[in-house]
Amino acid sequence: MGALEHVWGEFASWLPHVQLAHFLIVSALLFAFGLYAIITRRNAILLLMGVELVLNAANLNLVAFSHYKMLSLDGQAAAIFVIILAAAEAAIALAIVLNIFHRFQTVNVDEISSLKE
Amino acid sequence: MASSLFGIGILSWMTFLPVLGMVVVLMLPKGRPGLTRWTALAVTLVQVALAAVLFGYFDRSLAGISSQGTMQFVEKARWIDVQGVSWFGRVHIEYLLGIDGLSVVMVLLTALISCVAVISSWTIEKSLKGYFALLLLLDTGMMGVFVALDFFLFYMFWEVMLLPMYFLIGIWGGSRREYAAIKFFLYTLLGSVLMLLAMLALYFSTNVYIDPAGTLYSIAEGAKLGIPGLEKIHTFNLLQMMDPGNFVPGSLLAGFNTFWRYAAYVALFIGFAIKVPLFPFHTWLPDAHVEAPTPISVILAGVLLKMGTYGMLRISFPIFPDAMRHFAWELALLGVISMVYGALVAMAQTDFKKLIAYSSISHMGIVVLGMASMNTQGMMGAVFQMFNHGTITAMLFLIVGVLYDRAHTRGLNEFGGLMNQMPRYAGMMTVAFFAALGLPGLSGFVSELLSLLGAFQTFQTLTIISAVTIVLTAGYMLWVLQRVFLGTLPDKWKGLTDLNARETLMLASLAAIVIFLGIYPAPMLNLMNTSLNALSGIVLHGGAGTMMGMN
Amino acid sequence: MQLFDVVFYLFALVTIVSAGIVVFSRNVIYAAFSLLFTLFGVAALYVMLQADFLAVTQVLIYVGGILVLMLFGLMLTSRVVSVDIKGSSVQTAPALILVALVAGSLAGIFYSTWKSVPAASSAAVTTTPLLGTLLMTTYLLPFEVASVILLVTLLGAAFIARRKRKA
Amino acid sequence: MAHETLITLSLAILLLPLAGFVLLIFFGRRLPRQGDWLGTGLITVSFALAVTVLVQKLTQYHDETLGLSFSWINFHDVPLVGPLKLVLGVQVDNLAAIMLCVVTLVSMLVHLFSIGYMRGDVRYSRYFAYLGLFSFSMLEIVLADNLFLLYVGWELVGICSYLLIGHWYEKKSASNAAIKAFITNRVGDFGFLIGMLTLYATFHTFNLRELFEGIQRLPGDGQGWLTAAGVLIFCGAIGKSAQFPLHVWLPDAMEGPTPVSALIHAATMVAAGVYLVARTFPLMTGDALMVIAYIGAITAFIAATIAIVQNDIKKVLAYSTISQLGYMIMSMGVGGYTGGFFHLTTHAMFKAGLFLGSGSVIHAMHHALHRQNDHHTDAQDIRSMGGLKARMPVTFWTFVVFTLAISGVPLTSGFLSKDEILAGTLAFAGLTGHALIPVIGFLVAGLTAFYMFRVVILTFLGEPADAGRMEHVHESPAVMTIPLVILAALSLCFVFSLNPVDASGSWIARAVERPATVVPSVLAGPGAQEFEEGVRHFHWTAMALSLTVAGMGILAAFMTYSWKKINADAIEAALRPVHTFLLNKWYFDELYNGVLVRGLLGATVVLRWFDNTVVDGIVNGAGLVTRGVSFVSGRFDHYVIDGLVNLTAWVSGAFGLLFRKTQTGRVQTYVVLALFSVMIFYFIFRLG
Repeated sequence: MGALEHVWGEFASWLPHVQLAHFLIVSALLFAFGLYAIITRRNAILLLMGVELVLNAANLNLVAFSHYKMLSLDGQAAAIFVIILAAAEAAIALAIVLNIFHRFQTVNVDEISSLKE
Repeated sequence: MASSLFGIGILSWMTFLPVLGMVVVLMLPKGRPGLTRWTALAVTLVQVALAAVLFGYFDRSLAGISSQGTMQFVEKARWIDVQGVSWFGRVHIEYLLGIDGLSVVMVLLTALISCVAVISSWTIEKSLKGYFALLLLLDTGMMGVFVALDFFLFYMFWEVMLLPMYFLIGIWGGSRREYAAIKFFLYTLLGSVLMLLAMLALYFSTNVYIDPAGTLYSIAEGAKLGIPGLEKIHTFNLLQMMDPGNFVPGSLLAGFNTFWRYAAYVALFIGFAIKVPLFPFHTWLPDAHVEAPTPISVILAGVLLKMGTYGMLRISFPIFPDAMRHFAWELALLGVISMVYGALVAMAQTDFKKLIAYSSISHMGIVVLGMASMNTQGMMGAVFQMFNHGTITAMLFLIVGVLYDRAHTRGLNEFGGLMNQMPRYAGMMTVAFFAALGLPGLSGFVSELLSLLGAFQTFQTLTIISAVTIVLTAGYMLWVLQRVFLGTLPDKWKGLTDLNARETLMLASLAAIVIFLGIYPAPMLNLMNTSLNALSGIVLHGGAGTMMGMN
Repeated sequence: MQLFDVVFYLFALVTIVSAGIVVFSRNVIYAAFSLLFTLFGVAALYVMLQADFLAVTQVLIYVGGILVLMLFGLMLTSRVVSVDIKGSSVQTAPALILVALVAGSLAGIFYSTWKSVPAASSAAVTTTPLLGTLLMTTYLLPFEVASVILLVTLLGAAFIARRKRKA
Repeated sequence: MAHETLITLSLAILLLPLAGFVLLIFFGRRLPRQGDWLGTGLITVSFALAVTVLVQKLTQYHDETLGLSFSWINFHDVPLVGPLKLVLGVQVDNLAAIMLCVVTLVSMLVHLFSIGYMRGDVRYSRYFAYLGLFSFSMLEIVLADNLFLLYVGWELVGICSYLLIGHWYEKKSASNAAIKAFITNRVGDFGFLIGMLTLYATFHTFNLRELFEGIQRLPGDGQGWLTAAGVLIFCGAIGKSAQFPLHVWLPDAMEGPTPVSALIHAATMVAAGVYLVARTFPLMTGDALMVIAYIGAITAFIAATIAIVQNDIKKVLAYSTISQLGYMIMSMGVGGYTGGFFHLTTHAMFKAGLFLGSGSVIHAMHHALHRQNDHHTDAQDIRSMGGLKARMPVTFWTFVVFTLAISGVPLTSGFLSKDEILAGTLAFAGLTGHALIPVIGFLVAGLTAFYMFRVVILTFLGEPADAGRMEHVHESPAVMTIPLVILAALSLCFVFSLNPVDASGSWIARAVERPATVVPSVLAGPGAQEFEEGVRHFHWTAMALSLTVAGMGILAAFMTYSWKKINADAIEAALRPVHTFLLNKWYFDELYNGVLVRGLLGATVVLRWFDNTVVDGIVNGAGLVTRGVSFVSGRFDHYVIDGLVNLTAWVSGAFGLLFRKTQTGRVQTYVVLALFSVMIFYFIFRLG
């Protein structure tokens, strides 16, 4: 029982003092949600939102590391590039989705299978 | 003199400009063939202009060959530098470009022939963008081979040029294009593999010092200077490989006249000989030429074949002078066999293009014979012949292409009397043919004579045998002239038109060069003279012992 | 527990809850709007990490750009009157297990290492000029490449989305 | 006139025809009259300059050699040799000055004659352009002071000859003849080239003067290769001067226009061989000269015998040319340097005249046959002529003068030069004991007189072969007859020597003296001193003998063809095999065609087969072997390994059924699987 108490005590002292790990855990949760969206969503646009969540999670990591001196300002610079690429990716992906919609009258990814067999 | 634009030297510009051009070509809209052609032409024209600049600023008194100090327009950058790769140690590969009298001639030729090839590609219709993109990529590969001074870089460019060639023959070729393309590819690949082996053997057998700034010092220099922080590494630097002092004692290729040195030399030699092509490695050439579209034949004969002989002069000879001397007679023998054999087989051909292909083998034999002579006259003849063969054979293939475009056949026996039907064409063809058969006043004569002059001083019997080709060449060339141009015109060719302005332009510019260099070859010969004197000196004296009298 | 910590928990909550709505909501419109809150939440966390420039960028680009884009996409592709507006899900059960596993492992790793992390610099500095310098020096080439990519994307997106004329 | 002026003038002589060539080849068809005046005018200027140069040279610089040279290729500092250059240059000595005059003169007259002869030709301007190029090339040979330029000019005249023989290339025979001429010449050039290389390899120079100096410095013994070098260089002369065994091209070359035959294949180019021997005379060893003498003698004899039976007027002249060239070469060989060169000069005049005369006849015959609508009769066959004397007086009389000259009748130039040669052969025989050479010399002199008068009699005298045809035969226009008259005047002895029986005091004999040999004395032939004495000693003997044989030849010709005292047909029938043998030109063509050409073509076909089947076969075979191996291993696979494989397949099939469920084709499933794997790996490493 002592060991568990020790663990709990440590956790209790950790919880109110926000540090790097807090941010990281938030980002981990974001990442998990994003992943879930990617896996389960049938609608392509919702799927894309999942991707955005994953990217945000990564960004949050970068910035947090940057702030806590694990990474210099380079972390923020990298985050900027991620944002840029995310914007580019969103634009292209949505264009593709629109195009697909014109052709197949649907945006559900599992119905678009003309390449299959 | 260190001319550069945006911090990039002229050689890099010349080499990579076509890649830029390729990108532009790929981005052009599909429905605009004119734009694509003009873009490619503009790129090659800029290249020619840069080549002209090189020609103007090239210092004729610097030798180059084995000393980096006298290389010109040198560009150097750290390219790959990885610490502690397992087995390899520190891998340090330089991006090292530079030219001397040997390569400047080839650079000029490449720029010129690429430009001509683009002009002659005007009639290509099938997937134009892809074609020009590949053509430009090929141009980069060729140019890179001639300016690279690092073996790794050289090898990379060598391979870069292989792939576009495969597709250009395999997609835009004639009826048996796949067969020809694959044959070409496999043959060349075989050569590449041997070259790669030799390259690695050399890499592991040589050592140099490197300082923290990335400057290389030969072992002797490094020991003398005693700069702190020197590190001993292997190197791909060709110039360092030429210094016998850099070979690691006890390594595979150390020493002189050893079995492994001979083996490495022969491996390199086969790699290059396939490209030349020397008998008996020549059978890919006729097929490739017959199937390739005209501009590709022009490039193939005009530039690609020279890579083989260039490689020997640039790499094999200075690095293995001992092996070169040991095998000089055999080298000359292969050259002579190629000359005579090529001429004889050419005589029996009825396909116009195949005939020119075999004559090409014969003419490249002269280059090899001249090189094997080891003296300045022979080597100058050889290098000059490389240039002249480039221009003359380019003309010959253009001539075949022009005829094929109009008549859709290459059968020599189907023609006759075209002299009256196509006078301008006949005039160009006469110049090209007379140049090919070595008529004085045209450039081929000068280089052939110099080659024979040099070769005779070293191998008398072989040279006498080889001189038979001056009779044979005259025989088949004039026979072709007779079959195609003289006599009376068959009725089915009454509709053939004479050269148009574009065709006249490209043929006339080449003809002008052929005539000018025939009368006054000094501008070209002065470019290479100093370097070839140095090379001849290395070949004659390099390594243990000097040249024995040999006949 | 200081103000900083309180604020953090507030925004963390906003972020995570809204992200949950994005993921689990059956109505696509709800999902899109709650993504707005997630993004804002992340921006707020950026501010707390003294990444002011990034926070502004986040709002401008994600909220102002990407999200609007997505909304347009949704509007254009959903037949609002039909049931199709419900974003249905597949293989939810394995996904839940897996995602929980991933989240758990990650959180575990992060928590187990918290002691070895140095403290943050407390001095408030604006990072915008520093970042600008960095982008114009060290990251000049990626920066230029990024600009080219954006240009290409612009052209490419316009080209792809254009309605093809029947040949 | 200063040195420099003289050299400049010589260069002008050289370059003017080249300018003509360039202008005519590009603009010829656009010029008025297709530019014939341009070519003719330029060569006339050249001729005027050449006369000036000759006069200046002989009066002011009689014993000097003027030269000008420039560095063409600089090899700089060559390993093992040191600084090296390829220096080219021109030189004007008496030999060159005289040749300049001869070449430009004949060329000018031929230009003039061609204006009439070639009128209306399809490629009129092209023709004049080529004449210009030829003149340039020939003058280059004349002026060259080194073997390299000589070789260059050598090849260039070869190509001009090719172009001009093939002028009427629509005819298969013309283009064949052109190729034959060029290839045969190349065979000779092959030897020339090797000889040149041999000398260069030793002395690293092409300059003749430097070569001579180099040879002079050689030690006296062990220099046998010099003979080889000399004979190899002489090979060039064999080709170009149509000597045995490479004489076969010259008769065929008569396919070209007749003025061209006069210029190239009679007067100038074929004489280049003699000129080459003269230029390289000092380095010829005694043995080499012996070879030269015998080649010349054999050629002279063979050609003379063939000429007797030919019926084509140009063929007869062609063989007489070969025979006379053999004479000159023979003279050079025996040491009669002056005589050989003298004969070259005189022969150029009268042989050009003979050809132009025959051209005039052919022109007239063509015209007449055309009028008669007769397309079957050969305009060049002397049997279809006869009695032309009345219709073409100028042509006839000039032709007679030329014939007398070639036969060696007194008061003509030919008499002087021929006498010189024959005396030389006698002197040579006296010094060395080779009696065969003078015997052939005199025999050929008789034969020459015989066959030349046969031509004159059959062509101009007697009864016309067809009276109707005579109606249409007319004398040629003035532009064609004037050159004939000029050449006839130059064929008289007074041009060369005021003493009609002895040329030894003439200006040409003084100007052209035998140069001292440079080869080591053990290799040298008979000395110049003894030879001169021999010539003087045999002078009158030779004259008497040559007059006798020439007279006998002429007499025999008249007996046979004019007075019919001897029945030619009867002799022909009696000597049928000999006649056939001669008519077929000793079967040289058949021999070469059958053995060399056929053999070569056969070899090429065999090699093509070899290349396609063997060399390429090895490559394709390698591919085939690879495929074979894979086939065998395929069989092995099928029966042995397949058994195992089938088992495995069944097992994997079972698994496949299992795994198929995972292959949904939906990306999201794959993501799940990938993540799943990652997690598994994570835990493995975490716990491991």
